Amino acid sequence: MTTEQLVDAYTWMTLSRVVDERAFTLQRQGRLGTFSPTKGQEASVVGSAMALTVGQDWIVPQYRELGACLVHGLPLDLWFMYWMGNMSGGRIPDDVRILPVQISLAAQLPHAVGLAWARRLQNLDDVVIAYFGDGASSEGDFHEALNFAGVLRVPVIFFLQNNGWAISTPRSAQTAATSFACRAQGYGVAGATVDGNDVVAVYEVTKEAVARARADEGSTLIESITYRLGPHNTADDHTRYVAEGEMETMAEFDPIVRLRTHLISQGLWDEHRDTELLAGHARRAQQAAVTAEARRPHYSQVFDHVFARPTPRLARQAAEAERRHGQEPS
Amino acid sequence: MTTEQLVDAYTWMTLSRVVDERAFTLQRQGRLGTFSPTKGQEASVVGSAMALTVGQDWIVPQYRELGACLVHGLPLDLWFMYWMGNMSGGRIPDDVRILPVQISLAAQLPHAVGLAWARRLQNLDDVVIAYFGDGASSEGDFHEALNFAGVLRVPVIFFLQNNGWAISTPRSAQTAATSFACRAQGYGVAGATVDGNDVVAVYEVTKEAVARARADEGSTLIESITYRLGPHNTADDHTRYVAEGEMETMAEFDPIVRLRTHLISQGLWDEHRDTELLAGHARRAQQAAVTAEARRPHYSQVFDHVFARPTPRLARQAAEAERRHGQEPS
Amino acid sequence: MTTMNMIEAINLALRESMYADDRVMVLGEDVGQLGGVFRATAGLQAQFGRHRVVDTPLAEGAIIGTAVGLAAGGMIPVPEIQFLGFAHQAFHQIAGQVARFRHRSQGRYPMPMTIRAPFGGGVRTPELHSDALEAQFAHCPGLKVVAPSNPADARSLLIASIIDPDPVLFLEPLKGYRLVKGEVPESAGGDTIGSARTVRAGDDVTIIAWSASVQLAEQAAVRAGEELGVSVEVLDLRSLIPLDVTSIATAAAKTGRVVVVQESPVTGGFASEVMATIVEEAFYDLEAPVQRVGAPDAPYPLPGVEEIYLPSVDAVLAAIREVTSE
Amino acid sequence: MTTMNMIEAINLALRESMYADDRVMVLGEDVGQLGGVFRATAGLQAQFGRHRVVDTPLAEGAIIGTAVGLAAGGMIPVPEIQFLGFAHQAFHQIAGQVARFRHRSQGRYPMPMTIRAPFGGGVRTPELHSDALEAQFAHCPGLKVVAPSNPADARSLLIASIIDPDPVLFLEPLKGYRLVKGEVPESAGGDTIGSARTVRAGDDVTIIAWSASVQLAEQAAVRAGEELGVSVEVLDLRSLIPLDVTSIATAAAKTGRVVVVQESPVTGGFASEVMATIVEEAFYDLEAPVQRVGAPDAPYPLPGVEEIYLPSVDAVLAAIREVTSE
Ligand SMILES: Cc1ncc(C[n+]2csc(CCOP(=O)(O)OP(=O)(O)O)c2C)c(N)n1
Ligand SMILES: Cc1ncc(C[n+]2csc(CCOP(=O)(O)OP(=O)(O)O)c2C)c(N)n1
Ligand SMILES: [Mg+2]
Ligand SMILES: [Mg+2]
Repeated sequence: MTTEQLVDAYTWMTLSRVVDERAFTLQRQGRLGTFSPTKGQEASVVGSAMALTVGQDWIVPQYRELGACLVHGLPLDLWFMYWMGNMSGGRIPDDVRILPVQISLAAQLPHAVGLAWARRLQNLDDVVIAYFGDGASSEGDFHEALNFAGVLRVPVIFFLQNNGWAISTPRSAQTAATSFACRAQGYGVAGATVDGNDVVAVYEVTKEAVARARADEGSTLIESITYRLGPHNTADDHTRYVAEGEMETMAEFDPIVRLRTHLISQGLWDEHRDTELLAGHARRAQQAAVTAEARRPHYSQVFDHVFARPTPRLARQAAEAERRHGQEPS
Repeated sequence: MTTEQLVDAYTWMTLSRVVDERAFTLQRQGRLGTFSPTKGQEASVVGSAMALTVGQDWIVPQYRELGACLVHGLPLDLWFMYWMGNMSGGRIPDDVRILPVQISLAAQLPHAVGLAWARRLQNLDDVVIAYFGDGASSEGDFHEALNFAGVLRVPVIFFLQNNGWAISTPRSAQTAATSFACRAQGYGVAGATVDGNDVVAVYEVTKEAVARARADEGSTLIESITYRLGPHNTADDHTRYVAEGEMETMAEFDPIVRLRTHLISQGLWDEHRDTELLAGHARRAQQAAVTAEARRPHYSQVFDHVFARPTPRLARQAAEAERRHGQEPS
Repeated sequence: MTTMNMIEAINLALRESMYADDRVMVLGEDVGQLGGVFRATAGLQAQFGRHRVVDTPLAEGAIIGTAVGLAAGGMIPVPEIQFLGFAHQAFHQIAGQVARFRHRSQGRYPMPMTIRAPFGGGVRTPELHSDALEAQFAHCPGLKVVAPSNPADARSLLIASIIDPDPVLFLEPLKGYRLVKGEVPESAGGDTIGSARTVRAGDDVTIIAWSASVQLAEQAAVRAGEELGVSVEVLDLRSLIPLDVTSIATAAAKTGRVVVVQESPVTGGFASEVMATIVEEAFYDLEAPVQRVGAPDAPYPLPGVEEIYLPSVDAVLAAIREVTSE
Repeated sequence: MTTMNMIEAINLALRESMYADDRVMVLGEDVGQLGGVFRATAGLQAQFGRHRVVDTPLAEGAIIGTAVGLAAGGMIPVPEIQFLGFAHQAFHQIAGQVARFRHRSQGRYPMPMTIRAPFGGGVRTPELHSDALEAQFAHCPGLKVVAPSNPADARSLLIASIIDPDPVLFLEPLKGYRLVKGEVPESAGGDTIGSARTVRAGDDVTIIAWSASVQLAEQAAVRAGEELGVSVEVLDLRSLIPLDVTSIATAAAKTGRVVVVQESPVTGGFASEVMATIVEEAFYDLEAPVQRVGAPDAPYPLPGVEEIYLPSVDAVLAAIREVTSE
């Protein structure tokens, strides 16, 4: 990573963290729905996303990859809208190459394979990165997608964020395998393990996978070992299952602290710039949240885009809703 | 394997082959439904089943494991009844430890895990063997079952018969992995590969897996490399996709011929005994088929055992059927 | 009598069932140490141990698939699917295996199993957590589908489901988990699956509903009395399979004016089965077309518009008005 | 005009669609080299190449799941599920992903995709190959469900499904593959999804059916004329979603005596939706309770008793007798 990239990474990582915090507050105020913070996984998310070409390559998210989406151009207000429960937040701009947030664990993995396959069939050399967790890796979709990827030799990076937990289920109860990455050979794809809290390492390992993918050498399964520094989501109380002191111990490996320390030690960063950056982030997050909140969801979101043209019955149901709700202020 | 066991294996393998042939003929005469012969895989099926303790251990079949079921006590007439389309053929006797034929590929694998788990919870040391094919290994159920097996450390043998084909799909198009067995480590279970046409090798490798399972050392994935010596089933025309001459070449590795040659060379077998054995098999198969055919399916098979007691509506439907079909000769 | 909410009633029923029969075991995602994301299984692992309350890896297909094997091997599994939407990952095991194993084996392998899952909307969840999918499962022959609306029924029907020798999909209204409180008797009694119950008597209109829609029906009934002077009877189906055809026919015939309320999208929902049953069993008693209230034929949307999506008391009232208009 | 069977008509439609638009591609188990276990895709790989007609590994979830990605990436996939029963392995992808992607992305990612699958019984298959499961898929908002009964419709509706910008589950009657023959016009014309068709005019009774049950209805109609002197109209729905509510209402109102025939188990089948629609749209025109003919509430059995399980011409005739009895 270049010096500039390092600072960029720090910028995205801290923005992600600030947005997390803002969103958490909004959730507590009842202004935003249940959501899962990235906290602790910013190096893993941002470092990997930076290894792909923005505007050409594709991000296939699960739900905990805000930083990757930001790197690839997702407008922040859309992110807020989505988690505030406004369907228009799911409308990713045409020039942003991101698939929708995926709530169904691992269901996006075959999508990533199909997407990469489609682009290759059109003689395009786009690469696709798909994010998912240690928990999601136990789903059948993981297996089927990786096996298809191997056979089809498609340019997909399966980026497994092993953050130690699937809600309350520890990694040790998720599989008896010694690593997740070792599954790669069972599909004839490349495999790699990386310290997910080291943004440079994540970037480098992903970069290699991208190069292989772009060169038509197929897919890679990357296990990024990181840690979820907090509850699973805003509805979760992790003190019920995380051993006392564990979060505090793991907080010492906070990837943001680590990168900041590195930047400062290299003379690339200082307290003053940091304060300014964070203040800017706070303004940006605040601004995006306000913009998002101002765009009230319209009743027609229920009906629009179910089909290209509604079925006769759906059209009737929409007309009925229009009669009931069409006059409400939006 | 002892000398006696070798002859036993040969007996079961040839019985399986003779039943296949009889069933094929019956199918062509319209007296038996679509079924999948074991032909070519007899060593794999019989050798593995013989490594388990009859009456204590459990067989969890797919649909192509007649020999394993015979070894473990399935009455042959039930097998004929089942494939003749008589539901009573699915009623395995109480003292025979076999699960029903499974048409849904790989769906039986989590059943095997649950079954083994149940027995262990009851402090019983039964072992379970589950059969499936190279094609079935691509299903999500395979992955989920093996991962559960690793975590739960249950006594299951996952016996993958890699017979080169999933209907018309060759093994090479099924996965890019160099072996199926190598997937074992991705689940923290033991793995092994064996020449599936060598009955002794199959027996030995399975025996080891059984010993581990019995000793609470967990599951094993065995890849038995064999070959389907004929069409996928009675509805299939394999000449559409098998390269000319391939079946003929592979027939040279016919496990029955191989075992017979070995037995004869060891002075354990001769032409005369062989003729007698086969004639006995033919009589037995013929007898079982006749018995099976004589037991006409009763209309009530549609309704019985859907629930312990039928729902009111099902009872009404059954009464209606009784009115229409109750008088028909059965 | 104790007052409790749905979650407490379910927790109680699980505890009672596990205490009564040590073949009963609970398995699923986060059911053990955490006690379930809604705390339905709270305290069970501490009481019954790690062998009977098991945190599994994250795979719904295998949660149900291993439960099939557990049942075949002599246990009485009570798997939890964290949200009904994720039962789709196990649809092949539920429809193709759980529901058919007894029939396939002609009685050799019964499937005493109760699959618990919360479902339904109104609590601002992320996508795929709120759809009312009961109709998809009510058309899987061999499977029973139970859907209580209140704590007393949740407790007695869950116990009955676990005792039942056949597989039951036990649907718990997410919205009612904490919101719906009610009296629960000391003893669970011998409730039976397959019987509907009149939860409110009335003379002019019959509303038929199940699960969370029963509360909607009751609210509409009160308002119909106050605002329209219409006396409304409410029948709570409690179980979709077996369907209590007799009670439906009686309740429909009583007033001749019927409204069926479901939370799911209209087309192909279970209300259509109820209507078909009424046509078959009580056609000549009908005074007006049966009215159907449900969600539009769209996927459950994000929370911002869920109140527009969900059937409302107003919509039920409009149907009552309609069915009494002629 | 050429006479062909269903399989030939489907094969023709695939060929025409692939020829017309090179984004159209076929994928599935055994669809390439073998040309499908029923030969629906025979010759396509030879004509269009291995990139557009792809033999996949054996995993229905990934066949549909990759099709989602293919559609998002600019292709028009036509995945085949070898038998509809195995679409259960992909239920989470069909109901949760295919059907919802356009809505979820508010139009950014439409899902032009046609999932083909044979279904239904009567041809002595092994277990799980014959169940009529259409109702489970007809309750997945965002998904269209098309079910032709004859070669001409199979051809024109398959072309229309592939052109349609939304995902379609295209159901092919297994029994009709070779058995049902009919005239197929030179040009596919511009058929549209969502319109029913009167396949036989009549005055006394209306039968509503789809897919293989249409033949049953037609046979019963002939016999009703001959044996009962009853003139029977037959409406072929052709598509379940969108449902042609207008044609159903008109056809029901015309005679006031309606029989709905489905092959699937009665409870929760799609006939109940048709009946509910009739109650909503044509109640006052009904002269007698709508009759429903279907299979019992049991899993599809082994072939030995399938003729007892399947609805018969006799059963349809009995329903005609019943509906004309008052
Ligand atoms: C198919 C499916 N099953 C269950 C859930 C409920 N659920 C949401 S997040 C979660 C844990 C996911 O863990 P992991 O994959 O490790 O991702 P992480 O949350 O740690 O990032 C569960 C069980 C779901 N969303 N989808
Ligand atoms: C879930 C599922 N999908 C598809 C089928 C249809 N089918 C039956 S056998 C078969 C091939 C199976 O291949 P393999 O697992 O290698 O077993 P083999 O027949 O070679 O023994 C297919 C696709 C099925 N029975 N179940
Ligand atoms: Mg995790
Ligand atoms: Mg095979």
